[in-house]
Amino acid sequence: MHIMEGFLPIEHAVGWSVAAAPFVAWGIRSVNRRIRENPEQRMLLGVAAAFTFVLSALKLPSVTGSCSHPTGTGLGAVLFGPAAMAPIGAVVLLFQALLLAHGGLTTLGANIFSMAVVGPFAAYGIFALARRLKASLAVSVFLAASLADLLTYVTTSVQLAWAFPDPVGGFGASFLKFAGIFALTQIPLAISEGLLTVVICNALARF
Amino acid sequence: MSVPLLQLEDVHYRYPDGSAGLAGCSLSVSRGSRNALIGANGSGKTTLFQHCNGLLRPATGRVHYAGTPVDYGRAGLRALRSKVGLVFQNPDRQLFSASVREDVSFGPLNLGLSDATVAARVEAALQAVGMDDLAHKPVQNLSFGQKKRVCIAGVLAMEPELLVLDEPMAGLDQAMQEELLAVLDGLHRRGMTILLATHDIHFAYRWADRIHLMAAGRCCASFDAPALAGHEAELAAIGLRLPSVIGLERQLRQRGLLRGAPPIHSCSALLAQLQQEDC
Amino acid sequence: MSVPLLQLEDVHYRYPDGSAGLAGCSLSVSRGSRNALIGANGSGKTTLFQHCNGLLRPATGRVHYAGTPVDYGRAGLRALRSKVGLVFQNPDRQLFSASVREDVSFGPLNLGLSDATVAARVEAALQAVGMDDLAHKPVQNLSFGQKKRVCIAGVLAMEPELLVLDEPMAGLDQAMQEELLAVLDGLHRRGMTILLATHDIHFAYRWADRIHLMAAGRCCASFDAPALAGHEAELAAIGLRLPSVIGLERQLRQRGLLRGAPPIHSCSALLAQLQQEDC
Amino acid sequence: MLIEQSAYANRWRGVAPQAKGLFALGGVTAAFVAAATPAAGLGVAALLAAVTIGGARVSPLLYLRVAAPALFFLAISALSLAVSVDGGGLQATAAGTHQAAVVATRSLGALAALLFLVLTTPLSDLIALLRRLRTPEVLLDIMVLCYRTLFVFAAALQDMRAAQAARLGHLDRSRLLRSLGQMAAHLTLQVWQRSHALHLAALARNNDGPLRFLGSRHPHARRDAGLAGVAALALVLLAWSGR
Repeated sequence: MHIMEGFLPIEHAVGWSVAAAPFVAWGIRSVNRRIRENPEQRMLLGVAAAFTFVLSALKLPSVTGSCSHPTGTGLGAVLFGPAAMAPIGAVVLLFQALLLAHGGLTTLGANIFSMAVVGPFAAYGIFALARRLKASLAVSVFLAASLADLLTYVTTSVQLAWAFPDPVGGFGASFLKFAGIFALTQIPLAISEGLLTVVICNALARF
Repeated sequence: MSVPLLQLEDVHYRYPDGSAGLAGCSLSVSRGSRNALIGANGSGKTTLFQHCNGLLRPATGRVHYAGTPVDYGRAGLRALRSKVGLVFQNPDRQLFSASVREDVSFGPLNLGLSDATVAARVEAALQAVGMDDLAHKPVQNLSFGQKKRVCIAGVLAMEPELLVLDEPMAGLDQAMQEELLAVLDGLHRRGMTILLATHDIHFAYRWADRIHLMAAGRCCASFDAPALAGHEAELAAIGLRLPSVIGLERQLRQRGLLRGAPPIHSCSALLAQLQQEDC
Repeated sequence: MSVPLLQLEDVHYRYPDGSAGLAGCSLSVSRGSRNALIGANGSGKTTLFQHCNGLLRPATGRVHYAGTPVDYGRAGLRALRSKVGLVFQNPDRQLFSASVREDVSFGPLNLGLSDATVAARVEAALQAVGMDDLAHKPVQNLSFGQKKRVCIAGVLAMEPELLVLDEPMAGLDQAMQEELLAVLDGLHRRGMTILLATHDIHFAYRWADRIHLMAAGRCCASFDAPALAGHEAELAAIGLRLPSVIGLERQLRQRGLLRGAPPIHSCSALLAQLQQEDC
Repeated sequence: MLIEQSAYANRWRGVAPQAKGLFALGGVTAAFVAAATPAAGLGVAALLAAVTIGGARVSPLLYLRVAAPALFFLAISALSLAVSVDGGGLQATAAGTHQAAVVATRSLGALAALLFLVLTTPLSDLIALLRRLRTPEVLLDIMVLCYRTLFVFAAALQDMRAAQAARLGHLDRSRLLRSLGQMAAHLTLQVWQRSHALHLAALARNNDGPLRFLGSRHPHARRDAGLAGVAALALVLLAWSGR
């Protein structure tokens, strides 16, 4: 779920950009190191970004019957590592704004924070934790992908609620409003994305 | 004349991005025949093929299969796609599974057949394309020509009546082309109707019963292959020349070097004929 | 005889995964010549090409360029790669930028040339392949044949002495093939040495000065193209037959139908000759 | 992709990207400046849309189709801003409605500025602009490769979907999910194959570092940027006076 262009007040737009910047900067340093060790990584990152972009344009059959798009951050974090996903995700989100008018430039920072920082790190952390708790690969992958998707959307709801506290109920009421509205599409999507990622990983494991 | 197996009538189709696909295309394929569709890249061959099994639906115009109009409901498409098998050009974009057997089973499993039936069909299909020895191999270790044959097996396992192949010879070296040709000949002998796209007029003249010319989204001429010589103008209109074997045969007959043989379809056949009559 | 431009001597190479690449391959390409390398898929053509500009380094054996052994240090590779331009088979795996001009500028910029020089070279290269009118289009809107020409322009802009092309004709329809052939002829007239891989013995016989046969990782025969008729056995060993035009020409000469013309390289040329002598 | 089509076909395609970037920046600024007064904000949005459709000759229908998803998001979000949960019921408050109006007009204005930029400027030009703005090199490399490769992948995906549908892989939801998973896995493998092939191709063209390209020339870049700067300034001043 992308926050559209111009939706956030200027302080919030700048604030989230400042919040996302260190993660992207750290990611850039980390991938620069990888490229120095192995120059082929330069191509891999670009192709991986295209892969993520295309994957997120895939229409998923959702449990409720509607169709929606996966974020792809869970799979990306497991395949390419959460550090690489910050710059990759930043480029993908920029492209979604520039090629699809999906998201925006002033809201790029906020969207990067939820989708290219929180999502991948959550996915990676949940995956590692689940594996340590001896969950099967399929269960770990499902939890990582679907919970990362959910956390992304919770983050977005927090961002919106923080920017627009409810005049009556304040932040809490506003959060419930945003989270409630988007839950309709996001929870079935999170489940679909989890299932899809499991199918992908099962298929990959057989190659 | 009996009802054609597949018939397109004045089909128009335009892609969502605005590019033209088909513009008044009509085509008729009769049961048991070998059909070659000739046209340049971008003339609409692939779009036409996707109409043959309902992947695309005409904006206007009609598609008939075995005399009845195609039903684009779920059941109708299911029936049509199980009867019209479509083999795409690039094997890397139609093989998804890790192993050959698994990939070939994809279609029949989707038909909802029992495991035993599927297994039997998979083996039969692999045998038909001469890949039964390699069935356990991972797909990515196969050569390009072998992958093409797996693609064909994957469609054969659905036991279609009409096999549609997009540029089956492209990218194959001579040995692979001959192997593939043998596979197609075998299928044709067993009654399969075949429609394939090619750039290669020589190949079409040698192989097909019927030739269809395509340009700018429509089928601009259809005729029996032996009558190719009479269609020089239509060929020229799409930038092709008559295969030189036709002219050579004519020249040699004029000079009395070839006797009552039937029309000859390739330069190598012509050479063989000359050598034989020489003895 | 002058020193060959490129020479491989008894090159062996094995891929890290254990599959064989080259097994004692020797090849010599002389300056200004047109060379066709013929071999089945998997015979090692691509591996050989990657040795031509130092992408792969022989395990044993030597590669010489213009008489001196290749230096695999950084500076040596830079020099070699600016002189030997390599065009891969699949355009989608070698074009980096969606903008045609940007992509063509990639190589010359890597050579460290000034922006003005690069700009001039880009225009010249686009003109040489006939793509200057289409350079404003994004790569994704170009046809397959046009993309191939962009790939060639990207290499030409580095102004190499030797142009190496892997299966340049694969996947092109007849019109595109003729366009590409015209491009190659233009380059050859301007003194470029060309080495290309092909499956197609007819094309090689028609186009090349020199033919190299390849099988199982080695170059098993090299000869001047007009001498092809004398190498029937070597061709047969790699599963190919002589182009039928050779046999036809021989038959017709025996019968006194062709007079003192030089060797004829294609059936259509043979037909033209017959028709001409007929008048 | 509709935006792509328009970016390559509009009347202002040849205008220097820095000029268009400057004007879009002015548009966004004006949208934020004017937002306190919804009428002024709407004026900014309308003006930007008019410039895009009238000046750059972008088809109005295409404009609407591109804007539709964002407008849908805006409608839902603005609605949720306008109403408050009070006790057990929903009610619209004056403060909420005002906030919704402010946010909606600001978003419309900023969206119109973004659409102006992307509908008139090919992505290659925008990447070249980011290069001039000293974006980190590795991000630029990712962008260039991503832009090129995403079309390759999109075409592959389209072909694979057709091939699966032809073998009845999309008949029902569970088959569809399985087919999509296999397809995505197949595409995943290609990530490594393709990046290896691109690496070899780059080496063959003597590359041993960041990917460098010659930017396209814009003969009137300075004049364009000057005009765009004046227009942007005028737009911001207009928004300022109207709020």
